[in-house]
Amino acid sequence: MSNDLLTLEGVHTHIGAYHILHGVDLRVPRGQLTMLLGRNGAGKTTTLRTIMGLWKASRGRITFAGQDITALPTPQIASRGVAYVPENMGIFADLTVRENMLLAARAAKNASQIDEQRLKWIFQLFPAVEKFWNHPAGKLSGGQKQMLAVSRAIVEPRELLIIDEPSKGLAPAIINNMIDAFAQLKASGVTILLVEQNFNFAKRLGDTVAVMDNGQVVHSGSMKALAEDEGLQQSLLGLAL
Amino acid sequence: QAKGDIKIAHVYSRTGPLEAYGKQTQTGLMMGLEYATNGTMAVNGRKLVVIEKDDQGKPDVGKSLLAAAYSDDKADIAVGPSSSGVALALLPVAEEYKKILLVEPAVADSITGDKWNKYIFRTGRNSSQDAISNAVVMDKPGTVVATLAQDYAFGRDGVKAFRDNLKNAKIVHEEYLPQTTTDFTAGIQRIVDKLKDQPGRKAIEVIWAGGTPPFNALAAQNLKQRYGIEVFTGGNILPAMVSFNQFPGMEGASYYYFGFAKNPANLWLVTNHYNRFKSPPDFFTAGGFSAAMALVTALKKTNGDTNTDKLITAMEGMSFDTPKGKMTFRKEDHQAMQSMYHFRVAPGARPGAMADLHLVKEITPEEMNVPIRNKR
Amino acid sequence: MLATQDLTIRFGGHVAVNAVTCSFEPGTLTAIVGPNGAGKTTYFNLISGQLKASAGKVTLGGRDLSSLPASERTRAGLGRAFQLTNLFPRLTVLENVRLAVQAAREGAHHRGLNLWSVWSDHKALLERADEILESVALADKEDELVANLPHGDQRKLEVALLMALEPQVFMFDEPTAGMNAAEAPVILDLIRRLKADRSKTILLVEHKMDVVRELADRIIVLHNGALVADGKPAEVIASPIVQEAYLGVSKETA
Amino acid sequence: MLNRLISNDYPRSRVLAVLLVALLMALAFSPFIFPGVKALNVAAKVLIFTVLVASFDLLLGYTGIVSFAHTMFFGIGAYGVAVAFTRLGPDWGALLIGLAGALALSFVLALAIGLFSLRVRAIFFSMITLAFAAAFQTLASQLSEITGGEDGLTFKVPALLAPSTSFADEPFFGVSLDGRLACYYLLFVLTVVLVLALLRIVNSPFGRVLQAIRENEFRAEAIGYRVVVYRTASAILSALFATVAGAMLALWLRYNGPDTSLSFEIMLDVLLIVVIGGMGTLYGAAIGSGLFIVAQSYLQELLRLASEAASGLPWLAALLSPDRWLLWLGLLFVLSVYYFPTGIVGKLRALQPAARPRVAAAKAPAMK
Amino acid sequence: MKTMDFDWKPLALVPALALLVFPFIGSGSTWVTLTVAGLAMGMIIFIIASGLTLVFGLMDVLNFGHGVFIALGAFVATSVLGAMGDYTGSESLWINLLAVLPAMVVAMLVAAAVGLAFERFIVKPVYGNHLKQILITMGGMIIGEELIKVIWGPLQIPLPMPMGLGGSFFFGDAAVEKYRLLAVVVGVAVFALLLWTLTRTKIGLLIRAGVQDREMVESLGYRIHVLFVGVFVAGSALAGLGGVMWGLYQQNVVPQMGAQVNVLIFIVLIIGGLGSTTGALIGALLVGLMANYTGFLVPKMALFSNILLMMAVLLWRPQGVYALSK
Ligand SMILES: Nc1ncnc2c1ncn2[C@@H]1O[C@H](COP(=O)(O)OP(=O)(O)OP(=O)(O)O)[C@@H](O)[C@H]1O
Ligand SMILES: Nc1ncnc2c1ncn2[C@@H]1O[C@H](COP(=O)(O)OP(=O)(O)OP(=O)(O)O)[C@@H](O)[C@H]1O
Ligand SMILES: [Mg+2]
Ligand SMILES: [Mg+2]
Repeated sequence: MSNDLLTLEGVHTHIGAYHILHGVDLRVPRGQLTMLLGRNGAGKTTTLRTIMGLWKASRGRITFAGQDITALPTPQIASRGVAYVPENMGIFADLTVRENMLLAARAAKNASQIDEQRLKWIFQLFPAVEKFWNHPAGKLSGGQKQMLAVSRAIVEPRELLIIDEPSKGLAPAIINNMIDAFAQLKASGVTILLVEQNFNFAKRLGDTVAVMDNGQVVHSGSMKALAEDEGLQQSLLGLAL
Repeated sequence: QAKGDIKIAHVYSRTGPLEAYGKQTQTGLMMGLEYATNGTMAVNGRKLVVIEKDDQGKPDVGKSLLAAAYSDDKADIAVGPSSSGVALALLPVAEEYKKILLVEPAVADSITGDKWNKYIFRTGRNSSQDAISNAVVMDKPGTVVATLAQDYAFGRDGVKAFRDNLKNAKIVHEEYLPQTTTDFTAGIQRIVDKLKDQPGRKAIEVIWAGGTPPFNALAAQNLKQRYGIEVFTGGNILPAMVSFNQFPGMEGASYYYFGFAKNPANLWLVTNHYNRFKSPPDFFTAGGFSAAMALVTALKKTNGDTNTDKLITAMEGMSFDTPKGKMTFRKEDHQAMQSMYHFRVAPGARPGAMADLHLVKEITPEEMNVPIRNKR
Repeated sequence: MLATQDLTIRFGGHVAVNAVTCSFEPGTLTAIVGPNGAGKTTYFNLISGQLKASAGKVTLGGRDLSSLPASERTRAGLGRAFQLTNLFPRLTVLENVRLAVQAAREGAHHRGLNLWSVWSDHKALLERADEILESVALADKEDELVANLPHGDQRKLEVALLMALEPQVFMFDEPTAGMNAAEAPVILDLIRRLKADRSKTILLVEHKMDVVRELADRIIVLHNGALVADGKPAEVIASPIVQEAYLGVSKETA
Repeated sequence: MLNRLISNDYPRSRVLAVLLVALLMALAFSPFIFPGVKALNVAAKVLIFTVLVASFDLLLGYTGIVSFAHTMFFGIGAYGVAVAFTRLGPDWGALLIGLAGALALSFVLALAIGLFSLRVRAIFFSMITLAFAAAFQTLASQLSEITGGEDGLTFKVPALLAPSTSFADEPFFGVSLDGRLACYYLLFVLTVVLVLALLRIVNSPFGRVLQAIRENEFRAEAIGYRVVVYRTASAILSALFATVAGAMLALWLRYNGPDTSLSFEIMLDVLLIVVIGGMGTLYGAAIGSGLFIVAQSYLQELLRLASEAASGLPWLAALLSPDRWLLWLGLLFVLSVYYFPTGIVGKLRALQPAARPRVAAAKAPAMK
Repeated sequence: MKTMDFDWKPLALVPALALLVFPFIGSGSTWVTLTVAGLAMGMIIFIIASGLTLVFGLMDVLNFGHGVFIALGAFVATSVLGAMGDYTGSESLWINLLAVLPAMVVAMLVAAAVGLAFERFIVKPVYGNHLKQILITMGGMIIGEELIKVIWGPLQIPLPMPMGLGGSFFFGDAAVEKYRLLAVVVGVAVFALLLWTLTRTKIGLLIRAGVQDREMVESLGYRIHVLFVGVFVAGSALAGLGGVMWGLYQQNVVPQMGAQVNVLIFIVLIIGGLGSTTGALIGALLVGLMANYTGFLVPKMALFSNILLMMAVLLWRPQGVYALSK
């Protein structure tokens, strides 16, 4: 078995009449944090949604842990240990923060069954989640919603975390917390795939990097190499940085 | 000029809320034509062709269908419709095209009353006939009556005609409930509060058509045992009379019940209906049958001529046989004078079974003073 | 001059904006910073009329706007771009902007109350809308339905709508969130140009400190709904409250 | 010229343009092409429904308000004329008074509805209008003194429009020139004028704001449009047009009753036509009405043939029985929502490769 | 970490209304008769509305076809009870119930099965779009009603009440129909079951979440569609049960009966507020009481009592008595 937890080979995606992804090749190595960069409209979000099965690949192959998941329905993909934070955060506005968390904790029947250790850890990273525990999530501020969205993804252990722009709208202090959180998660063996616009953020966290443009991956390699190679940064500048 | 087919347009509710009524009329009409022509379906060598038109219970639809029937289909004469509302809209159309409309079974008084024109005949009974016969049934001195009726023209007219024809009994309360009432608790309570302390014989007259009739609710109240209050009502179609069986001994007056009349036409109708449909003929089957017999009788009189004026002359004052015995089109308003039946629910009636009515007495036309309400 | 006086709103027991008194001069760009949930967006909502204040006043050039609905405040000169994208999804990009231009400008179209002319006859509106789309680099997408735009372009359009309103006061709520480093400069340039105009009042909520440092003439800090600091960028950023509660230099955050 | 007449709102599909012209021609010459009372009735109903559906589309398709009380205004128009003719006799003054009274009543009610629609959630609002429409219908049948109750009102119209009036002794191309024909052409002219007026309204700056409100009410308010004003204005306009359609109905039928103009079935028909035709496109109202009314009028005949053909299979024959025509209408309902989410007009436009000439066409001169 | 305090005010409306009208009615026995009958009627209404509370309240699907399931249940009951004449004809209440129970079960099963098809072919493509829901479920309603006519005929069919269930209990001058007491028992059972499922399990939460963002719920790993189908089927089954109760109460059934109760049910749901079972119960009880009181005091207004009640409630709480935050 290869070292890649998730691979995409020549994935094409159509949305209605539009052809959005034109053969995406992507490898997400196990236990590492992979950054997906690219300018607005490059197709990052579309790639993530295709992985999750929210949009169906019209061609190509997606594997997770060695198994083909291209045609699986979304719930089954998620059940295999994938957590997803969508670009719009996907908060259930009518439910309270507690109820949002409870739904994410699939094993728990009620709030008291959510793993206490983990909850404490989350509260410490994102204090707002604790503070507004019994409030309707729709009333949270933009950044608070973002925190809740990430909290939901990590309330239970998952093998792969897929997150679309987690840092958007967050105060610097919270971004620091988030970086800590991802580092801790990574240390515990979780694989992470992040879309990120904030290059500073990306630089501090990423192990590998892929840059997209026009529905294709145009560069992939190690973050370290990219961070050190000013020339490469320059050539990809318009696309990602 | 006795040649070609005689076209009869039947405008009725093949669909819509009165679908059930309409279909009975159609069955009766066809069987009536068959009986009256001895199975030949022709008069004087001219074939009788029935063109069916579905008014869906909508006056506007009926109106345009009747116009189309007279004009596009060249119908010589029309029969129908099922609902009074449609009938009222059809009346001017008959006048416009100068063709006869034989109304059956719509009951509103005004059809042969102030909305009447000379092209209109009616074999069906009118509200007055209903009300008068019901009044005859319960009109005893010392009786106090409360009426329970639907709150719309049919109900109010019915109560009015009923009231006008009571000579001895006294109405102490009129309860009108919305047509769509399903919960009668409040209405019955109001009636009971009015009646229970009255002296003498106490009665509720129910005038109700379609929808959910109040009989079950009345029965559940045990009014007879508790307060000595009796319930009276007019007849109805068989399925609707199932609930009558909860009142063994209840009396009323009905337009038709298959077991009542003993004449050749009814005998033929009941036998053949049983044979063909495994069920007895109902209210509107008899109506349709009567209309057919009226038509054929008139056509025979004109020797198959469908000229409207000749037909009118032939039909005014004309008597004809029906499953309800002899009927006569009154010259003044073209309303068919006919018998009604005073019935009693069989004492041993079983709830849930088909209505079991006994004939108390045939009320002949002579016993009913049906007012003439039209202006000629 | 835009001013708020003791502006307060409570949600149940929670005081989201707490007696904020502050005024904003034309020609200055004021950055509003503070932790998530500090009340920045709510403060904007109170100014632009999306929320009704529990107490306090909003005035523009001395005129009290407190009792006006949002639409009237917009007409009075308060323009607002939203933090979470909020557009007309099934209309085209051009139509989105044109509608905003139409709302803002006087003319034969009577700000949309004209029932008896054809919209496309009002050419000036279309021209203006085109200009604005050029300025945010969206001109090539003007016939796209907004729903089909990628997130970043929707953010740009959000700003374009604000430009179209030609207000006195510009309120930007994290205009570059979710926009990449190559695209954000378009928006930042726009803001710079507005600033250069010197007659406009600009309020900017932004978490990216480099942007704030570069653009702001003044920074105010909200914390738990209260105004806790106000001053020159360098001073404010150096203040302990910002260092701790906001930048997270020490791990204590609220 | 044509450009101004249709307010620069082209069909944007060649097939659609052909269909529209064909429909217009068919309606203009209907009495001569399709002789007979029934055909003329169908054509008149198409005209009336075109106005009614178009007025509803202003509310639903352009403003995004789902109201089930639209037939209420239709009924008010019909009753206004019916009551006036019944009380005041068959002259033109009565028509004017009836129509004016009806418009006034509609105005007040629509104003109330428009204001109310802002207070409650949209979905609540539509359910409430449903209850209201039902109550109004009940009320109409209760007030039998005025409305004739369940039985409705049958009345005479001014001599010029009455069927008994004849303008020429000889038929013209096989059609007798009588008041009925005059009435038909009155309806025809009215329909053309009203539809063009509506077309102008939806393509005006005002109409565009309505679309913005439909898309995002909150943002429309935020860029400076008083949503209350626009919504209420739209509700009122749509109600007034529906009232006129109702008056047209009464004039044509010379009858009105609660089921004729107020029944929920009419509301259903209107909804279905809007969907079949294509929401938010007035052309859809015309095409949809044409298709639907004709289908509805001849469906029973068609089914009779089908059911006779299927008489070998009793269960199929039962399903195909003409009495069950509503079953097939219902199926049509479901299938059209399924397969024509954008209606006929939307489908036709999607077929045309040049998808967005509206903006391009409008903009081209502006660019110079 | 506590749930919010329970809001007692709406609950108090019911006794408040009953006490308020007492002086106007005067006679104690009349008041008792009207009140008890009204409450029991409310329970019947609750049963027929409960299925829609589920479907509309949780899934936000405005199912105009709900009435068809009510009619279907009632028609199935005519067939089942018709075949069990020996049981319904018996004077013993217990033997009667032996007939009514299978009728209920069969009606629920049939309605559930049809509900499954309805969900698959009619509702599934239009989740989240109210307008299309309204249109398509209306189409479904027309089809359903016509199919009932094809199967059972267009006529009114009697559905006689089993012997033992007819009649009333008398308390002095006050009369309470026996059948209404049965309705109360069934209604309370339905209410308890619903309340338990929705508050003690995650199902309610999941469905509410699924309505707001279906994709997100799927991304969390839940097969939301299965759940939606389940709820819809349960709602249909409850409608079927309601149909049996309603049909037995009227003692006759017509294919149009579903359409006839639709508006009533909507009013109950609006009064109750979206998604609240308790709200629906209160709405139903208020409607039941109000109908009887106005029917007695001002019969002319009886037709409009529901609408007036609804307006009054909406003026007090525009989202219904128990609105979820929205
Ligand atoms: N529903 C849709 N219908 C049609 N086109 C769409 C749709 N959603 C996205 N697109 C198009 O797909 C392309 C890729 O969009 P995507 O959202 O994946 O970009 P992205 O890389 O995530 O951008 P951003 O950084 O702005 O979020 C864009 O050109 C966009 O216009
Ligand atoms: N409608 C509301 N009901 C209840 N609480 C609210 C409401 N709106 C905002 N809040 C609360 O008020 C506080 C301030 O929110 P606001 O959106 O103003 O924060 P913000 O400073 O803009 O944060 P961010 O940087 O995350 O966007 C938050 O704690 C939020 O939960
Ligand atoms: Mg994206
Ligand atoms: Mg904010």
